[in-house]
Amino acid sequence: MKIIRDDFPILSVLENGKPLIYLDNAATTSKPLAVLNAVETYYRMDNANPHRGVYELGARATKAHEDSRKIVGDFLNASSDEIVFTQNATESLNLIAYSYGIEFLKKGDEIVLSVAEHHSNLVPWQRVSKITGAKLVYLYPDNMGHLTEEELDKKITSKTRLIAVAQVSNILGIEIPIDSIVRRARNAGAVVVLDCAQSIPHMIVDVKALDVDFAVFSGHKLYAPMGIGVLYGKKDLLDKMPPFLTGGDMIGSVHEQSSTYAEVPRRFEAGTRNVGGEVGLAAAINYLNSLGWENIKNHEKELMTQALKGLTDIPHITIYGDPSPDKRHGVISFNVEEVHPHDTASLLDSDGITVRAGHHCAQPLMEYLKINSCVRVSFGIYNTKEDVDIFINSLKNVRGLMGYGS
Amino acid sequence: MKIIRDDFPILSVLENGKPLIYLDNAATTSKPLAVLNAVETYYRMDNANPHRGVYELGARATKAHEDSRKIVGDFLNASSDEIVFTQNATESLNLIAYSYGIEFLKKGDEIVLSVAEHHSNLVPWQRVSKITGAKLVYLYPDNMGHLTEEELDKKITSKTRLIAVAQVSNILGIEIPIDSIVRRARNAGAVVVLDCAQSIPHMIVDVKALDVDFAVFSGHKLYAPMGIGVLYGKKDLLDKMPPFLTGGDMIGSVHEQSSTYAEVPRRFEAGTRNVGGEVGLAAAINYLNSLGWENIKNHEKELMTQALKGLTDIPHITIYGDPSPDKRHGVISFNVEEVHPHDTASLLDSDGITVRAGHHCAQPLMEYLKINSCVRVSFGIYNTKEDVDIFINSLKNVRGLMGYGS
Amino acid sequence: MDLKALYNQIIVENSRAVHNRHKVEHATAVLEGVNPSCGDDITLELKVSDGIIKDAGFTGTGCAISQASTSMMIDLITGKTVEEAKNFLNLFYGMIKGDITDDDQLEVLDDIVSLKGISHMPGRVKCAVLAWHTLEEALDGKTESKGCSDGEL
Amino acid sequence: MDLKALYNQIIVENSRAVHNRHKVEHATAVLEGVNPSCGDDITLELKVSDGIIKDAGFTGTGCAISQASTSMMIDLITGKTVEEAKNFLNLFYGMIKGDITDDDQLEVLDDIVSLKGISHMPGRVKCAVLAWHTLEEALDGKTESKGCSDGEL
Ligand SMILES: Cc1ncc(COP(=O)(O)O)c(C=O)c1O
Ligand SMILES: Cc1ncc(COP(=O)(O)O)c(C=O)c1O
Repeated sequence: MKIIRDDFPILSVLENGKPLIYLDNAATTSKPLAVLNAVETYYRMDNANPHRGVYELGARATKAHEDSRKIVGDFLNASSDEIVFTQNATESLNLIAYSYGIEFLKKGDEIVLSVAEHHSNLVPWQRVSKITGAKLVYLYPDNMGHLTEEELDKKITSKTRLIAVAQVSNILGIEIPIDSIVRRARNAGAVVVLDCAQSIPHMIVDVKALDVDFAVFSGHKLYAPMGIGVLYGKKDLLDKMPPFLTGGDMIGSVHEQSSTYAEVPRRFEAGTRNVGGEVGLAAAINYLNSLGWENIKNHEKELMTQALKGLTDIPHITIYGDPSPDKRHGVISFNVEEVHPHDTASLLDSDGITVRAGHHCAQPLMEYLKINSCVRVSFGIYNTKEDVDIFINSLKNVRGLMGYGS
Repeated sequence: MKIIRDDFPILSVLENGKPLIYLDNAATTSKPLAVLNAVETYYRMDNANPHRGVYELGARATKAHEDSRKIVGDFLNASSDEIVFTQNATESLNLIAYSYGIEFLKKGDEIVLSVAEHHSNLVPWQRVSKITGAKLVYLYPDNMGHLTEEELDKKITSKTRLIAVAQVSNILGIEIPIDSIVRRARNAGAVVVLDCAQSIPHMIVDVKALDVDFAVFSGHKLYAPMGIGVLYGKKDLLDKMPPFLTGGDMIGSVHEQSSTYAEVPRRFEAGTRNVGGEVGLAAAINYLNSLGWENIKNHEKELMTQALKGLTDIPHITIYGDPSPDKRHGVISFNVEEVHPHDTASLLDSDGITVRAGHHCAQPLMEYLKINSCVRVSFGIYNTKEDVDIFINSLKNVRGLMGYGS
Repeated sequence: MDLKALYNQIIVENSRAVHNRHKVEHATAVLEGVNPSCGDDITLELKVSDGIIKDAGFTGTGCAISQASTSMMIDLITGKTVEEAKNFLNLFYGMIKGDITDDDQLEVLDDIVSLKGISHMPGRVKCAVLAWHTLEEALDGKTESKGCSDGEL
Repeated sequence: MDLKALYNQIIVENSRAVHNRHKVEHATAVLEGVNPSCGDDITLELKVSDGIIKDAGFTGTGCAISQASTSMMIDLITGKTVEEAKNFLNLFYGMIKGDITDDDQLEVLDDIVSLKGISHMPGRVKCAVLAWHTLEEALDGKTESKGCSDGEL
């Protein structure tokens, strides 16, 4: 897939005077020309406020808006009216927490999260817990980073009303046993919120086959522009939820003292939509589909295998979670013994390699792993074997540069 | 200012086979090349997740993010840490309603709105009223569309805790007496929320000089991309407000059962930011500044004068609100006798002219004016005398085409 | 699409056509349909017996397209069976959505085919559809219409 | 900026320099400074009398830059007056923000000038600033530090 690098203009900038080796794809991805051009064309040809003008240009904007919704729906195997556009995964999760969690949970209920959740799938539930009295219960991974059947049995009980989990953790990179979780949720009568922010760039997410109740992701991690996110919700659930943000476009009728609300999905889309972002997201999905998901998976699996092998071969490196490539998608987190992650990242950066160091918006997992922070390398469709080689070679020098023998 | 039309690529598309006469600027504006290029350059050169990477590219993204904040702050005469980026004015208003309104208002308090408010500055306050028990009190304009001193005296009382008003109504186009309102608010000890969505494209809004407590607007109505909005809040008010959306980036520290939050403005910016949109907004502000605000005001005043004269000269037209150009900014709403606004809009559209027809997200004002809907024509910096001529000439034919004598 | 021609030839006449603007005696169904966002508001009255629409009429206000569409629909369905009316309904929806474009297939809709161009004016589709939507609900025995709620047009 | 050189020449030595890693007897100020997002955590101890910083030391953990910056700061301020220390503080902030770039002006900061390049690494500024920030608060008589909270680095 090397040829596609030309589709991504940013990959030819310099990083610290060196060719950029972009390995922070889990934070955000680079955008292909297909996406940049689609957005630009929208603003050059079709820009208007959707749903508001009876004129032709307005109709084109409305069509761009609704066509994008259809493309996202098809991508997730959902129908269009189950797709709500938001600004990012975080807003999608807040929407569910507010309009479902606060509305339908109560004292005595339990909300089950994994301790590996990103703050965006954690802090909103703390608020729900505080307001409703529902209890937050955490799933803890085993020492390979997996959620075991025993752990699921123990935590998902008849009190469980909602389970919110990332399909792939942004630190461990490990896919959770979502089928087991959904099965237990069905028995418990709980709804399942799937945070696909880190899974969807690497695999097809079929919400119907998974039978999850809600799913969320961010466009910017899927090669689309920033400022556009998605919430999928089963129609019957969305139908019974009150609105979250209120204002223009999401209303039925407004009187001085009271209002009625529009049907879903519009009920959840207040104010002028980011149609440019939606068009960009649709273009990104089309682009990925045209590459072919089997190709993407195979390519990324190769990179993952190579990187894990390289990392395990370097002494004084701790990898967090199962180091077998089959279980992993996109990310590997690790630390270099005696070297602070920020120093590791800065030294890699001096070779043009961008990785992330910090708590990665997952402090509870850091506490659980008894580390303060770690380094994360994460791959995208445009990364190459050479990128991985350069990364591994640079990493080999880190301890030496920090004054350690090896 | 005719020359600037070339800066706006969309102005050369066809509308119903005719050259586009875009007169729906109050709904959303066209984007100049300076904006499109700035966004594209960001994605081609600097795209990364701000505040997250220690690497150089991440620093550029962070700089793009914070520089944009500074440009917006300077534009409003506010300091950077009083500027919160949102997705649109609607979200900004929801944020204030949630984090200030629900938090600090209580039964017995009164919230004062004008009946001309856009739904986005109305429905959120209905929710605050419902949750807190605070009462919604409406200001009614006189028959010229003005808020009189008597009306302000009557409605702004010692019970008033919050006043939320549009500086310029999206239907009447009339600037409210904001100084009088702020003065009364200070006496009453109330905070003032200024909705600048329709004012800021036409005038400098100096939040310090106006001494308002909050101000909001949307980028897309200011020649910037969709998906970016602004909330200004006085630092001491923002400081005491709890967060609205929660998740990544807005936290201090997160533990399993509790979290602390970051300082403002980051406390209110949850999840990955729309840096592309922010860069676009900053570019739009720079573009407008370079045109010069006196030039913009003079140009738009000419268009307004010409249009109001043209409209008052056509028989069977009702203009809503004071028809003198001095009081007006950007928009004129009207109806053609015996012709439904949608039919008027469609017939204008057949001449390539895009105006809006409907209730314009201001149903309470429609009820107050005892109309169901109306036609709205609204101007931007790129509109010309010729645009107004074509509009007026086309409008003259509407009643004839609908089968009326004149 | 020549919108002016559309307005000129069909809508203006029909919107003022008074012959269908009346209440129906011994109506078997009376249903109000509203587009809340633009204020189109019609009340459709039907008299159905032996599976045949014996009489139909309407009252109400709204834009020329909504009023014309209602009047033309009444012209078409009066005297037809409920089955036939439902068939027209599907044809009409297909035409307005742009799914059915073949003129031969649409021929039975008579001068309603003049509304075909509306399929390119998504902002006005609701206006044209209101009457048909209300008819569908009335034939289904509904006593309250949901209207074609679509937020703000 | 040659980052490797920076790490090589200054930081590595300093971060392991043990001479400043100690508690201060009869300390007049003890203050912990934390960067919550990256876990840099130092406790600064000062003994100030007659307006002079008689002794200073620190304990704690963190990245090489934060530890080196702390150690170099202690080298510089020990034996100086509080006024002088505050002057260094402003110079250091100016240098790190990139506001002061003139080497002559910065000369008094001695080998701390080696941290100048950090001004181009916004993600690491916090690491370099932590010690100075804590010093500032300690000299101001604060007994609890706010740290340089900046969310997630
Ligand atoms: C006066 C006024 N306030 C608020 C808004 C809401 O703006 P947005 O839809 O961009 O959130 C608008 C425009 O739609 C408006 O005209
Ligand atoms: C697993 C996971 N969930 C949620 C998010 C939040 O995404 P965003 O910041 O785009 O809202 C992220 C990324 O930051 C993530 O990795």
